[in-house]
Amino acid sequence: MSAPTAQGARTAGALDTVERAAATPEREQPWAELGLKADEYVRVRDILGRRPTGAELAMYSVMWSEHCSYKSSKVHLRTFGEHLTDEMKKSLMVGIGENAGVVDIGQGWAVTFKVESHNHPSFVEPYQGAATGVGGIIRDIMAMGARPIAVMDSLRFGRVDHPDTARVVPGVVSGVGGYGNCIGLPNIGGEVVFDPSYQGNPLVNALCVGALRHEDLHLANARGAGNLVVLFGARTGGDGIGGVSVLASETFEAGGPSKRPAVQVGDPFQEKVLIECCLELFHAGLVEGIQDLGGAGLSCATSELASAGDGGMLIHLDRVPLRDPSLSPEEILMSESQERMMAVVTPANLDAFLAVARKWDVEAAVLGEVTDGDHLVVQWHGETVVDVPPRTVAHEGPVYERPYARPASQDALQADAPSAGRLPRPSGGRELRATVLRMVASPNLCSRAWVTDQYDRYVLGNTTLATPDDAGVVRVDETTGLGVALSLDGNGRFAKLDPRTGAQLALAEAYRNVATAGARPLAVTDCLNFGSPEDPGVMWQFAEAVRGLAEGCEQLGVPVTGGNVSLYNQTGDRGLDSAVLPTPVIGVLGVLDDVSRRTPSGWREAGRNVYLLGTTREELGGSEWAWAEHGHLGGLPPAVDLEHEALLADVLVNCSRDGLVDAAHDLADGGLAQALVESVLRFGVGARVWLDELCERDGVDPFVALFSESAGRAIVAVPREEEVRFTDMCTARGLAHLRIGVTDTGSEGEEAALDVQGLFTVPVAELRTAHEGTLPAHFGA
Amino acid sequence: MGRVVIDVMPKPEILDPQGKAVVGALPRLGFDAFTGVRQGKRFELEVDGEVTPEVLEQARAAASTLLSNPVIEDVVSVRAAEEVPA
Amino acid sequence: MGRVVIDVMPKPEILDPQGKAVVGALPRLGFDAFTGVRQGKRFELEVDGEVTPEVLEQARAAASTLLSNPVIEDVVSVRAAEEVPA
Amino acid sequence: MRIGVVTFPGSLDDGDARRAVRLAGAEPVALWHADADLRGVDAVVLPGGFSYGDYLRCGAIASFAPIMGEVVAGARRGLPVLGICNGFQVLCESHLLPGALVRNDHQKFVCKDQRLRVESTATAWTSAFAAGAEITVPLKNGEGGFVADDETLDRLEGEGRVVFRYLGANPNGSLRGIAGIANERGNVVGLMPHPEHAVEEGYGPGTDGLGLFASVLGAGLAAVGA
Ligand SMILES: Nc1ncnc2c1ncn2[C@@H]1O[C@H](COP(=O)(O)OP(=O)(O)O)[C@@H](O)[C@H]1O
Ligand SMILES: [Mg+2]
Repeated sequence: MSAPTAQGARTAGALDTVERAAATPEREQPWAELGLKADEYVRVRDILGRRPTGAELAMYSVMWSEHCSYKSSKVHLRTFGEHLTDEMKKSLMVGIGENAGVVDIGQGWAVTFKVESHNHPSFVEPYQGAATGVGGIIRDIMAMGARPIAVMDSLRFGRVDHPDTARVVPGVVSGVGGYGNCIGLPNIGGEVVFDPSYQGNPLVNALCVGALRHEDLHLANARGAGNLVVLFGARTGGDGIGGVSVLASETFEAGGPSKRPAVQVGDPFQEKVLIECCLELFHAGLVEGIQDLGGAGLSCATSELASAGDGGMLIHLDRVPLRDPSLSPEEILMSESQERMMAVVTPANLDAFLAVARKWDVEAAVLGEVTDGDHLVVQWHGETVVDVPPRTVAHEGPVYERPYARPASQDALQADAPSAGRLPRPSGGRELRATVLRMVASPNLCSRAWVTDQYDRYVLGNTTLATPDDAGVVRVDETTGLGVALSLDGNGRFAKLDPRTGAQLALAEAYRNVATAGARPLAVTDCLNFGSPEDPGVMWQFAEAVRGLAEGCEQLGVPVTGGNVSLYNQTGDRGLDSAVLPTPVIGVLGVLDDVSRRTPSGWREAGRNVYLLGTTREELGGSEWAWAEHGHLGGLPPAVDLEHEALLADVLVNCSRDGLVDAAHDLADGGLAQALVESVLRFGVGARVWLDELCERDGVDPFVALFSESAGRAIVAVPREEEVRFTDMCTARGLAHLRIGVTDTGSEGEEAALDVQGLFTVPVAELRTAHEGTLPAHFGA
Repeated sequence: MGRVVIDVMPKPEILDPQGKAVVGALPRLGFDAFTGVRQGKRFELEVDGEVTPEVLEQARAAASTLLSNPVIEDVVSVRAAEEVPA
Repeated sequence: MGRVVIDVMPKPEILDPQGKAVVGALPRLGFDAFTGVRQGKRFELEVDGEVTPEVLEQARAAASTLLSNPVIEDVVSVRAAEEVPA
Repeated sequence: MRIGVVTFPGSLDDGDARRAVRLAGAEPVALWHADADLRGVDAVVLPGGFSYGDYLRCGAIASFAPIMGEVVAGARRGLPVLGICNGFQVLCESHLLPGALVRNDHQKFVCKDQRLRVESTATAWTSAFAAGAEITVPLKNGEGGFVADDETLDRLEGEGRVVFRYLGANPNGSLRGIAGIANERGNVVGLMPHPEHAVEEGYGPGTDGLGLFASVLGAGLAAVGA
């Protein structure tokens, strides 16, 4: 079937060619409407030595948008590189800068993983916004030559009971599920958080991980003059013209000039066949390089491929298969139609390439070739509409040193600590019991099953841990059991109180989650969701968070391999006050040589001793308790001690390797109370727990013991026969450990319960009702 | 008993994966006359009495709020039903 | 360029979860006129030239084989398109 | 014994079905939708997934694939055929099995560990189970509501062709809690839940799903020998 291609929709007279641009220097151009600043437009003219053509203007404006050029964040992101030690580089096969980072996991295997945001599109059209977010990150992974093996999603919404939340949540969740389920990737974890700061600006961050053999690694570049440039996948339509790039860079202002373009609609089926097609092309050695088409579409793919290559590129834009034959060259360059890829193919391989494409019913068109020049030239029916140095489009965009300053309000915020005088605390068994039940039912601590039951976690048959365990664990090699663990975590409240510590706490939590599952943490990806970089307070939050993350990664010896920055997350234009909570979302990847050794979080057997690892301080600033019970956010977040985190992780990994524990669960939001309840509810096995020794050792009261969110802690269930070996190991390594309970299925005729001795008892069924009812009550059973 | 019929179609500029799948399948079954397919929705709403102007007004409002997503779909028609023979 | 419109509806006796969900949601939005809703499909098939009797014949055959499942659906109509104002 | 697993564009659980066949002790044979060739296999599995994106109706476009002509012909000769989830939908669309599968009553995709009762052991795919056995396998679908007219349902019940029934709360609105059915001869079975995701300890809720594949290893050989 041949695609309709543009029939010179623009008459030759109207076409803004390079020749015409040179001849009409004075022509007014809509650079401001396209989002360029005056000085940026001047720079484009300087680079070209003439005014840009309409098509060139389109390319520069999308590629120089915040979303594509990282112009506000670049100077800070360099910090990651500065903190990269030789030790950290060891397992790093590809670092920041490619479509996704690649990590060596041994036995000839590598994995590539990355998290990306699709925040603004998901507010406009929740289902398609979230779906195409998942689709986009999967193509990044495919571009590295990897087979995608799992996805995760980190979601943040406004108040759980706000009417617009009832529109956004079901749409986003079914969009994430709709795309991931249809494409056949297990969803192995993520986050769901509710906070009013995200009301008009939800955060939808999606992660994909892929696996490849070392020899299959491919980098996206256009090398070798005479090699062909092939576009394959879906046809190009008017989707999201100026879409992600403009959408992700500007705020929504009701009544303002509408920059809201047509949304992109995803076709996961097309992407599924595209995956199979790409893998077959890679394995048959039929492509030199491959690049996904995401935000900024062809503008991005052609300029990035050419810029990363060793020559120039000539593209015949009229050969692009179109869904809508009336599209202009500018629109074709900016279209963000989904499910497209671009490959560089030697002429000798073209026929074989096209045969594979045909087998999978994937349309492919040869658009042009790599040239021995140094320009990217785009022609439209033989006339040149773009003639630019590709690096100036793709890699040498503007860089801003935005002013930043610690906000004046930060001191007052930190001074407003949730002391006993400031916020009333429960005391005594009755009040503590009621608090536990309210807390486990609160929006941020209740069961996520309403969300995660809409995601296929089984497809591909390699998932061994997923929701609701601490980390997702998937097998990579079926013969050896080699596999990876992943966790995705963020805490906007902690980051608001102290962005530097908040970023490190998110890192520490993801790192700890991976280790809790028994995996050795190896590498990091991050999605940095912040407000407007034009506000010095927001920029300070950003700079602090990046510094905290970079230093934290160095201390833990895990490199940042890639990620994504999403700015302008705000509702209204009151600077810091209308911004979302600063939300660095951190993904940590770990390795297990044999995933059958992974440690689950739930208790299965009675009679296991429950140990608490780490120590508890009174740390309630930014805690879920302060928020859920009092709507309070103030004080300082918990302290981070990354040396301690590394020690804890080491012990947890050894426990898994040596089979010393049956279950392990990290302590995070909601503290010990939440961790105990989750461990109980997993399989309905209860526990008797005593807090006296803990309170005495750490100098805290039962309330603090249950709800403090001190970092660096986990609970483990130890079989009696391993107890000596386990405690010996902790003692030898100097890790604080304390037996705080024993698992218990309840005596004859009695229901299993969580019994906190001397304080209260809650039967499993009552806990379950409280924990599982909240989201269905808001969003429908 | 009256009936209101509402037709909703994906906007022309929006990708319609369903229609695309159908247009791919038709020629394989020997139906070669068709160059494009779009798949939309048809709602039949029942009312107890007659289809009064007020009912139609409600149907129009429902069509543009609940029954269609204005970001990606157009309401093609809202009308009192007449039986159309197949 | 001609167009054929095909309407397919769930059989009256077959469970229609989508229609049921809509009928439940309507009154919550203040649309109280409707006692029942069924959701079906509307296909628009494009042809290069005119809608000849042969084209219609193909469309009818496609409707009853590929585009509907006779176990659960009825083809309500197959017709050359006329524009219906919204 | 060689068991074919068909891959349609958009099949997702085809690799898992092949793994299940292998773990059950048979040889998996990959079959391609566009080839009208069963490669001499002794049984066929139509796996789960979203063939053709589940667009139009689940399984509808796949039911017209070239390989389906062979599968239908084989099934009529007594070849054991198992349709899992999307495969079940394909079998209904191909009229090898009665009824149809519609959108879940709660309108959402659901993924959960599902308890089932094996209602009939008189099929090629359930002969290895004890009558009335209760098993747990994953369920994951958006359009898993089994519907048929009352007469068909009565006949299925009366002829003992309801093969699997959901235990506990009905997860998708299937009429009479039906999770899987067989044709008259018992060689063709379709079910919505996924036995191929319960074949390996640690990767799913136990190994109850192996029973289906173990069944065909015995029964299938007998049928082929006959
Ligand atoms: N949006 C989501 N998608 C998939 N899994 C999720 C999602 N949100 C939460 N989860 C899973 O639910 C469980 C509980 O979430 P959370 O309390 O944030 O875990 P943790 O504190 O261990 O990171 C985890 O297994 C997490 O991966
Ligand atoms: Mg967490």
